[in-house]
Amino acid sequence: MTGGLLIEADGLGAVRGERILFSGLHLSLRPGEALVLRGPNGSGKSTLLRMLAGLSQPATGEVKSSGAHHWLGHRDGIKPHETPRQHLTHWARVWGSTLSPEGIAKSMGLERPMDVPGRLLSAGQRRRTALGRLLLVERPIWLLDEPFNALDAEGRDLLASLIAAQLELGGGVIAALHGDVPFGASREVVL
Amino acid sequence: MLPQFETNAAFIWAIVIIGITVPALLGIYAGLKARMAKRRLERLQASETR
Amino acid sequence: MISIFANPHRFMKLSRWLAPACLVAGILLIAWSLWQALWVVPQDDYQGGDIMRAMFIHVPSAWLAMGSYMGLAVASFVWFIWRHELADMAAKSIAPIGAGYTAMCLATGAIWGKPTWGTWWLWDDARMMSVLLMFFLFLGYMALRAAMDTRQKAARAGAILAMVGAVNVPLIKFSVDIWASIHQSASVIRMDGPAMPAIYLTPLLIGALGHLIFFAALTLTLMRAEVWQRRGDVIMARKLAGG
Amino acid sequence: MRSPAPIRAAFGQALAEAWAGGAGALLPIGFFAGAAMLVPFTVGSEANQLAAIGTGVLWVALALASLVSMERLFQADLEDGTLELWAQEACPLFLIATAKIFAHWTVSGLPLVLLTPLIGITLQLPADQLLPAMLAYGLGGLAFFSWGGVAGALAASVPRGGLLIALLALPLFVPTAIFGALAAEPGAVGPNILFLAASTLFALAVAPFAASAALRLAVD
Repeated sequence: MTGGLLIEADGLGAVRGERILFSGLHLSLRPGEALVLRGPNGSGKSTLLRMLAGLSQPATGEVKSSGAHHWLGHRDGIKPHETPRQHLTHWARVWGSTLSPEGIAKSMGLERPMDVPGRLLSAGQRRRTALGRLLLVERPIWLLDEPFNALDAEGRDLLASLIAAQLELGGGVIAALHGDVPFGASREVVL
Repeated sequence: MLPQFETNAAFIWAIVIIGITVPALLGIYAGLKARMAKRRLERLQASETR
Repeated sequence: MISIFANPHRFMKLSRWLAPACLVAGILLIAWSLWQALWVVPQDDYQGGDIMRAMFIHVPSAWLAMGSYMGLAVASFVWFIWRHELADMAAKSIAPIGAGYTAMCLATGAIWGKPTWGTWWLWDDARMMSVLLMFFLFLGYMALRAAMDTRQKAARAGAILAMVGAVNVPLIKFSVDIWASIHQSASVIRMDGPAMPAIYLTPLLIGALGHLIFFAALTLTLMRAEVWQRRGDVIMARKLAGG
Repeated sequence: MRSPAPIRAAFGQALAEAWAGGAGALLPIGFFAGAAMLVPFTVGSEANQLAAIGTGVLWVALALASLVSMERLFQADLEDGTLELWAQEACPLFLIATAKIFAHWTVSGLPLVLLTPLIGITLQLPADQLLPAMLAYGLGGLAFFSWGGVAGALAASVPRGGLLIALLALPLFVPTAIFGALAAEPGAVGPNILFLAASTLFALAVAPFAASAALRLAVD
């Protein structure tokens, strides 16, 4: 659409209260690219990601996006009463996915807690369930906010391989991170 | 000289007092707020240029 | 650069003399109408004798209570569509003054009601009931704004609530009228009698105009306070960011 | 939007959550019955006195019961991140908001409406009025829940927003309460039930859009 770009953001500015988080920010994402957003706490990484996702209105500038995206925020989006099975079934229904929740749970290492309600899951299990949501339907853009939080070593490897597979398919990933980058990132944006 | 009313003088005066006090209080509120905001701004501007 | 920080210089330049001018003009007009009401006009037996002198205070406050909520809704609408910061400042500034005038209308109405109805409060008076609901709408508006954590969120939430309230006002008014017509309605003031003679009408309209101008002066003053407040907040934020 | 699947899913999720998290319909029912039970203790137990105020008591109890659980309706979604996901759906957010409000009404409003004849009888209301009056309570309840939903969405990001929700919603309840009480009065068939239906339709038309605007603000 926009010259093969998945996302193009131009002149983005963000304000919180009277504080300018960033302004005049340009950003683009091409197919097969992984972009890492970096910056200290409170620098506006999450805000930028939320603008790209359409959750926040930019104070200035605009975001053009040429495809659907998957979102993984700070909060996993799992209800306290929901089991991983129910959660995946629910979003499979919403998105019209034909994949079986069991298959996804298996690839995410979630067979054992498959029928445990969300409030009893560990943070890592909840995060794995939320990551399983990204596999329900193929979408060209993944927007991930601190996706490696709460994951153990095995989970981190799993997520890195998921990101690699997404890039392989010609999709793009934008992730806000602090700490090391356990996947092959194309570029960094420092806020 | 204050006017004399044949009936309900107390009620009329109560209404008059309210009719004067409420706008006056609102005026004082607005004036105080403006003055406080302006003083704060001046203080901040002074501390910034220093 | 981010346009919402463009200082509303023109507003500040204009309001610098407009606010005090409105204040003086409003006070003069109100004083004249009060002098007319208390010293000059003869009592009117149709309106219940001397107590009708309360009309010159009660009725302007009722008009302003209604009008200020409409002003709040219009300012909110303008902000919602065009995101003009001054419109939000106007909405924020109108709310406390409008609530004050609404309270004044309720209090004077209750005092007028005592000699007229024999009781401080009659639930059957459709006009008073509508003003009471207006009072709650103002309270809710201010409480909601105060509960939001940033200025931008307060503006958005306030605008949504003010517009929801505004589309409901006709329905509220209609329902209250229907309800009051079933219970024998008894307003403190009878506006539907014979046409009001000019000796009453002129001070009433002048008084209402005076209160309107006074209201505008207070709104402008509070808007000026808000501009200063925000400029101060910008400096504060710069200091915090600079360390 | 290609299919109503997202709406059905949102409705089902809200139902499941109400049953799992908030003891479902039991909480509002308990509140409703308890509030109505206080009335004979406070105004006296004389039959004709109770019969005179009974319909009104039911309206007040219904209005308050509709507010009791409104605080969590959208706040829970905001806290666990579900609201972020809904806000990014291709399906318009006002439809999701409507589905959630309807689900909430099904769990917390409809049972109260079904319960009104029972409580009405204990309040000495004539039995032959009670079944027709259920229509009025049902219509009025929908309007209460719609406006309550707007207030709940506006206060979703406010911690302990329960009182704020009540302050925001109660003035909007007035037309429904007036037309509802008139429509439930004995022998008052005719325009009042139509006015009630019209004010409910108005609420159903306006509230979803206001609620979705408020929810977009809450996730921002």
